[in-house]
Amino acid sequence: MNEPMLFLPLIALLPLAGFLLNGLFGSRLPKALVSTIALLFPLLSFALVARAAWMVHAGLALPVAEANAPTWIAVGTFHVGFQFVLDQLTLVMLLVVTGVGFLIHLYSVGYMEHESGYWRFFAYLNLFLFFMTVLVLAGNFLLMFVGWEGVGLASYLLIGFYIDRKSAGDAGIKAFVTNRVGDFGFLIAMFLLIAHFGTLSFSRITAQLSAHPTLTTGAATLICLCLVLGAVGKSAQIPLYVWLPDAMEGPTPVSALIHAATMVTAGVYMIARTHALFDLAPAALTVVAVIGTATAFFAATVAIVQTDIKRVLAYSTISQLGYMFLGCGVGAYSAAVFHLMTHAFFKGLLFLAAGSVIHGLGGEQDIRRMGGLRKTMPVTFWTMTAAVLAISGFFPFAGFFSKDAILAAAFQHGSTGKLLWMVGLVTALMTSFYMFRLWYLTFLGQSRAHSASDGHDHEHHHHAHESPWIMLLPLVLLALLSVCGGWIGIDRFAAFLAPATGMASAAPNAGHTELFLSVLAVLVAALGWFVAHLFFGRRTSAADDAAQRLAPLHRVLEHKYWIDEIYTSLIIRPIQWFARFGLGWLGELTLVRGSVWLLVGVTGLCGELLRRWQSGNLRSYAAWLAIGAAALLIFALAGTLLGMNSLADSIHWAVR
Amino acid sequence: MTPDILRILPELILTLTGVVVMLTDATLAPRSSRKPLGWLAALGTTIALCASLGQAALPAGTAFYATVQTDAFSAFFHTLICAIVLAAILLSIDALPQHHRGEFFALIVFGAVGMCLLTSAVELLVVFIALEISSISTYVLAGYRKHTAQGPESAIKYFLLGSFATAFLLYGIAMLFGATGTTQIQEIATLLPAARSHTLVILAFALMMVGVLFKVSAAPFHVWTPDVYEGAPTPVVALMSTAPKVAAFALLVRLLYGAFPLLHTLWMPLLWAVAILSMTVGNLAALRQTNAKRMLAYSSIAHAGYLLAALAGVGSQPITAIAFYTAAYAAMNVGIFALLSLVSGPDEHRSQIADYRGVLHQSPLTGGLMLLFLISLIGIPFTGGFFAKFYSFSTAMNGGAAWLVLIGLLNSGIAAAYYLRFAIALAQPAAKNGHAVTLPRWTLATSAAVLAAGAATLVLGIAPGWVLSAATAAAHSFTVIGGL
Amino acid sequence: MDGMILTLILLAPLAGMALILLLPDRDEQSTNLPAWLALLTSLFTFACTLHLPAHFVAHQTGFQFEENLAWINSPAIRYHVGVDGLSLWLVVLVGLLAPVGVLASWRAVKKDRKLFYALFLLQQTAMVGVFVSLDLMLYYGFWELSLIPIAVLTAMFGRNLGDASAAKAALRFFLYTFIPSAPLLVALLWLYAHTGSFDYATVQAAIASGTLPGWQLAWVSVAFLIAFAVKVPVLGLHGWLPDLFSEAPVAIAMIAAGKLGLYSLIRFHVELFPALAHRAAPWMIALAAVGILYGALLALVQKDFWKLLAYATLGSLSFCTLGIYGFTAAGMSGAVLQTLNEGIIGAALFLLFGVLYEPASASKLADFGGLATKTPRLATLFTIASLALIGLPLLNGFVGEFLVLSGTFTGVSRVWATVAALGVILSAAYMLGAIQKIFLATGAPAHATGHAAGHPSATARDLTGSETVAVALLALLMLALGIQPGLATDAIEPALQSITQSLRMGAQSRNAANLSPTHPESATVIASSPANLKGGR
Amino acid sequence: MNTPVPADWYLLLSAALFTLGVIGFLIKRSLITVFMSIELMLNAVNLSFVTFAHEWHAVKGQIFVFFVMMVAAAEAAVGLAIIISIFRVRGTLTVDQIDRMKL
Repeated sequence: MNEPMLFLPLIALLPLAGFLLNGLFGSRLPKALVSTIALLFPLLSFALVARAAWMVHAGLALPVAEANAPTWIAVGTFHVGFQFVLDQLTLVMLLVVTGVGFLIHLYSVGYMEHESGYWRFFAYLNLFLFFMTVLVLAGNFLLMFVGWEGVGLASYLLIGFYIDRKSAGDAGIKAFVTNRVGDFGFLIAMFLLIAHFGTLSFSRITAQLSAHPTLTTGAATLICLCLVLGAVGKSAQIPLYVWLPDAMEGPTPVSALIHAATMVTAGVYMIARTHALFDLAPAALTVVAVIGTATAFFAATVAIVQTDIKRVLAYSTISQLGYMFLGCGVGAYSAAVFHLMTHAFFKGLLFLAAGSVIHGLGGEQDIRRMGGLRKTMPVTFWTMTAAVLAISGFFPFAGFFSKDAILAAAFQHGSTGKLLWMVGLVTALMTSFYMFRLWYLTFLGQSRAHSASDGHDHEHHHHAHESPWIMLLPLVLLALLSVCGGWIGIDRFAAFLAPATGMASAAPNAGHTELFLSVLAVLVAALGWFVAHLFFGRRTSAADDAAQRLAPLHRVLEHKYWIDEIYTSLIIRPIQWFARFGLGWLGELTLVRGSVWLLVGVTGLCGELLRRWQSGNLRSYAAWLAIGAAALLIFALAGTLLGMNSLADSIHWAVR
Repeated sequence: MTPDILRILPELILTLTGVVVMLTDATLAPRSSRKPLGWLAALGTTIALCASLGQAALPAGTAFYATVQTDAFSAFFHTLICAIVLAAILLSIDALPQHHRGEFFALIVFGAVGMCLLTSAVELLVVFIALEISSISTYVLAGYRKHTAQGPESAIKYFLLGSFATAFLLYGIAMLFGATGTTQIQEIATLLPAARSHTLVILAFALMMVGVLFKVSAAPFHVWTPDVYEGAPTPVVALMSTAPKVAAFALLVRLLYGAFPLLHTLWMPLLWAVAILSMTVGNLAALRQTNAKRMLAYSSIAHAGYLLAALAGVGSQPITAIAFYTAAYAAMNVGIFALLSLVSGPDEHRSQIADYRGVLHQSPLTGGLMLLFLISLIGIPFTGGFFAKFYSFSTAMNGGAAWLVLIGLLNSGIAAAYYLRFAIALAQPAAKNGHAVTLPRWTLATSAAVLAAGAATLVLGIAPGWVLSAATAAAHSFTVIGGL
Repeated sequence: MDGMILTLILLAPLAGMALILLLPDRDEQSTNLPAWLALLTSLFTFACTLHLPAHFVAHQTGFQFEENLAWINSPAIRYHVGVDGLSLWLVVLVGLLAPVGVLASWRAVKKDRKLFYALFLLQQTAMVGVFVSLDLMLYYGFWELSLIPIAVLTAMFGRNLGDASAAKAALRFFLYTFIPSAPLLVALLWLYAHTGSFDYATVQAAIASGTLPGWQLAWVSVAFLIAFAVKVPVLGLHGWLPDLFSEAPVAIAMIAAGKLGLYSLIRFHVELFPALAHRAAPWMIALAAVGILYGALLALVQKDFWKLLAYATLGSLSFCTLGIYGFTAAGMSGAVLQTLNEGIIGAALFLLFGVLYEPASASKLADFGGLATKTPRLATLFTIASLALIGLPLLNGFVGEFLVLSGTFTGVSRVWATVAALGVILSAAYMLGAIQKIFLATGAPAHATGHAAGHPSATARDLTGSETVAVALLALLMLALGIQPGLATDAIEPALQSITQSLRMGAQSRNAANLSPTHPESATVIASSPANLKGGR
Repeated sequence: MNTPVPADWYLLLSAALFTLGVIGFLIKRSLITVFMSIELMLNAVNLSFVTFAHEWHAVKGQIFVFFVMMVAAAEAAVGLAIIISIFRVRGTLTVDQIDRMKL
């Protein structure tokens, strides 16, 4: 592994430098300088990644590990260092992270133009990029955990960016704590790994596994399940997805970068990275697949009825992540990573476009009060159309290739695979339906801005305007990527990733089944579009009366299955109650304080008694004196009086 | 051979001072202040102090037909008692109201004579006389605040109970004389095995113990202490709680190790029981006390218990422990009572602990020193109190009395509660409704006494080597007894 | 110079104390002379303590910078001081916290400054004394001495003196620690009676030789354990912690918990009675693991920030106890590191919230809100310190917790390690909750607009220059220890080598008593190097 | 000539007197009577001293008696002075009323 000057640590440290510069001096620098710093360092980092990609293309052997990594923790026999490793998987992730990351930085310069705390936003964004690159480049679990929790911190800071809004703060805490539940699983997995392998470095673990696999499947399943808990926490799958919809409180570029393109995919990346372990635990893989499919289906149903443009996209992200988990679950890691890449493109684009719409409408996020923006915001409209087509899985667009690869892999994965494929297909239908619903309501039809349904007047309703070019350029670039991102094709992509994600995922056999599946997928997408057109295309109130007919179902979906309320009442309230009364009253007041109070009380009581003994009356004193003297005499003469004359003998004995 | 007169030089000087003070009192105008008399008494005591220090150089020996014996033991206690008396005199020069008569100082000096004699007497007759001299003078001193209700009451209680206990002691001496035919301590020790009847000897011992334990204010005989300390004027209490107790302990050691070494197996369990009783009663009763002087009275009972616990040791270690403990105890008590009298002023209007709130804020020096003495009473390291308690309990532990040590130390743990409540009261800011605390100015005499006591407490805690070697020498003056 | 350095560190604060007491009583308001003198003394002492790591020879077992002078001869008490890997960084920590404490109370203490700073410096000497003394009696002396300044300062300069709750808190603190120290003294005397000396090495050898009577030795070790467990505090004996944290002056509460107790547990319980420490280990581990959850849960529901910090400290100190009684190399080094971390983080949080508390002496979380804009520097540093407390990677809290948990998981018992790991989730919840309530919007309109006059967040002020520098330095230290824990663990680990080694034989016996319910063979994995695990690689 | 009374009888008499003195001290209400019972106890001791002196043919016992009497006299003087000061302040001599200092 010669070190051809890839400057791996620099890729991570550049955004950190950006964070430090903006963080420490940002408030005093002019806005222009702040944005140049914020853009320059990610660009340099992206350049380094591009250069590495070019060198790999020119035949550099991967994986490349840094030679003498500085040690981090070295206690007893346990040793872990700041070890950066670059292999195919990392390269792909880096390209996505730094590429899409830079575009979103560019976009937010325009979007955040007139927000207060401008420098703080960009400092946090750079910090996020630093932690994400560390997560992806990490050569051992502990360093990955640094990135893992780091991105959690960055997302907490960015979600809670609007410090004057309480809901933003609560959403930030909710995100961080739910992530922490996932991290708990990750920690336990790391301890199990130390217990079994004595080390946390990926290369040495895979080496030990290949040399002589002493790991029993039971132990492997336990490790993998803990890892899955971590992944579920970070990638917002059931049951730990609740924080993602609330994370929309943060500015839209944040949602685009963190809650669509990069951070939430960390879970998928981690499963792909540790595929060697997962291959030993088929049970864990099926769990991943089932969770993925269930989340995809569940999130899609909720997305159908959402009215806030960003919440629709949030549930759609959860659903797409479900697809990626399905991909990993059926062993098609490269398909999952492929979908991860394409999803980063079109979901990032969707969020940025939504941002541009919100920016244009002066902060309006409710799609029921939008409409008719096709003519006023043409570039946003066309780029968003590309993204909608991509996510629904229409033929030439990126979504088709990656989603189809996953569904195909699921199809060939035995009987359970077929069931998962079926659910996946239905979810694809729902995906295209809610995406086109969004598409129609936002861009087509008349502008419903002034006929606000709930009557509160829109005092400064100004004419919707197109966003500045700095916001549109990233949109166009991402649109291009969404269109031609998939043309690489799953076969070439899987071949490229093979050394990193293992050869287990046999390339889907060509031939008529695969063709049939892809055609079916496109048909399903078209069906979704058609139904959406029926409901929202024309001006009829078809959508509203459908809602009345299925009122109960509509209410359930509208309230997101009351999951949040259930969690609060089942988990949060009991913990607080137990803490306040169980520990507060029982533990503190009775046990800890009570025991001491009892002790003090008893001694105090004796004190009181003895105090009373002092009656002040002379004759009682004399009586006590006499009694004392009598006691003394009896005590001294005990020997002789009772005939034992032990004491008398003692005198003789002493003399002799 | 050194002339006998040198053996009782300190007592002579003190008596002379007393007489001179009485005479000059007569010459002074009735209305003039008696302060010069105080300085005169202080001068006399200092000379006596130097004399007793000089006595240490004398070779050990008896005088006046073997009634008085001066050895390292008696020299140690002579110096200690003279120091205490000196401090008490210095205290009372400014503390007592102006119109008091001159004989206050004379009484103190005569009491000192009795106490010094008690430590060097080896003839039971002389013991009885010395005991009576010191007791009678302290009876009168206890009742010195005649015009208040408590003064005479404390005097009468002290007088009646004191003489009651002394009667027991006397009866014991009579019985001992009956059993052995002699009242000389060394002779008793030799004649004891051939005593006429053993029950008579044991009876005599028990009766004498009653008298001595009363003087030491050990448990079953402690009931007089709180009332007497509360009633007596604070400088007198500073004297009364230390000097007679020190002398009584010296007498106890003389009796136990001089006269009754053979009864060791008899008095060991007896003193264990009394020690545990006094510690527990002293500490528990003090927990709920609100009156400062009563609380310190109970604390002195507890300290008597700690002292008796040292007797559980083997060989001559207990005597060293007791000697050192009495020195440290005296320094602490004189110090704390001195400051109490300074802060509460001549008419002693502040008796409750709560009245002392905010002293540390008003004048950090007074508060700081009171804190030091309280900490020493608690037994915090680097103070005299700790090392005394440590030394006494380590002697007991070497004697194998682990249980006694455990009970003792737990007791001192409980004791920390009421001492600390007093210390924290000092540290708290003055109560809003409380009247502004006006502290009297520090006069030369009181500051000399208090600073001396404070220095002694610190030195005994940090560098106890010098005093410890004196105490060990005192212990060796008792011939190694019966192969113990 | 090496021979005298420890005595210099001990005497410097005393000299400072004496100087301060001799200062004339000029009016307090003009120049804060006592504070300046205290700052100078503490900085000088800190510089001296820095001399130690500079000249410390790593990987050399036994004590360095030793001084052994006769002090009292009849009971053989000697002035015997020395430092090894374990106590080295703790002394430096005390040296560091002194100037921070002085800064923290610069504005808080307005009258009787002389007495405050004098007693504060006395406390420094006592704490350094505890860490360096190798003669049991000298150790006991400093141990007791360290109680007085805390009690008196809490009573005199406590926060709400009006209703005398400060006095009650001081009394409770003192008695909680003093009464168990009575059996400790009995144990010391018993040891002296049976071994004839108070010297640490001789007593240790005597105990190891097994000549002392068994069941009495067991009682002696229990007495040692309880006296130190109260000082940590371990769950159940922590009655004094919440009161002291909400009553004591900031500078005192900062140093009161944790360090002394934990160091004594390692040095005077685990190292002195290895076999008996083993018998007590299961109970201590259980108490520690439950303590972590207990502290975290209670911190979740506290309305007063000081009480929240108290229970949070109880939680993080239970981590240290868990590490100590795991007897694994990683666990114990993690525990000592966590002690240092808790000291640094605790000092930062106390100083920061002290600044908020001082103007209107209000500590209820509901009183504050929306301070991020009013006090930006304080908000950022408070967030950094809180993140370190909840164990964010790259900050020192994480390394300590990770080592303790991994040591416990692989070497002791997986069940307790998992229970302890749950604490990590709750710690995030309550710390971020606190930040939210204090610094971010609380939704109530009163806060959002102007703050009502006299309202605590109205009178809040941002950090002064010196305070910012102090806490920034602490933050840098957190980062440095987070990235390079080797700075501390390189010295700590060899010192613990002797314990983990000697206890390994204990470990065998413990395995026979199958202390760790699952995978006994994995217990030795961490200990044996991975190389032999794989055989021919 | 009748034989001399055996020594033990004197000792029994002195013990009886002593116990009477103690009981007197406990029961009597008036200060003066209490004080007298103390004197009685001292004289009981004198009697036993004289008996033992006769038995041991040692004049020391008798000298002891003189000293005891001298001390008793001194005590009497001081005791009465204190009793008078109590009477002047409190106006009563009954023991039970002199309990201003309690608890």
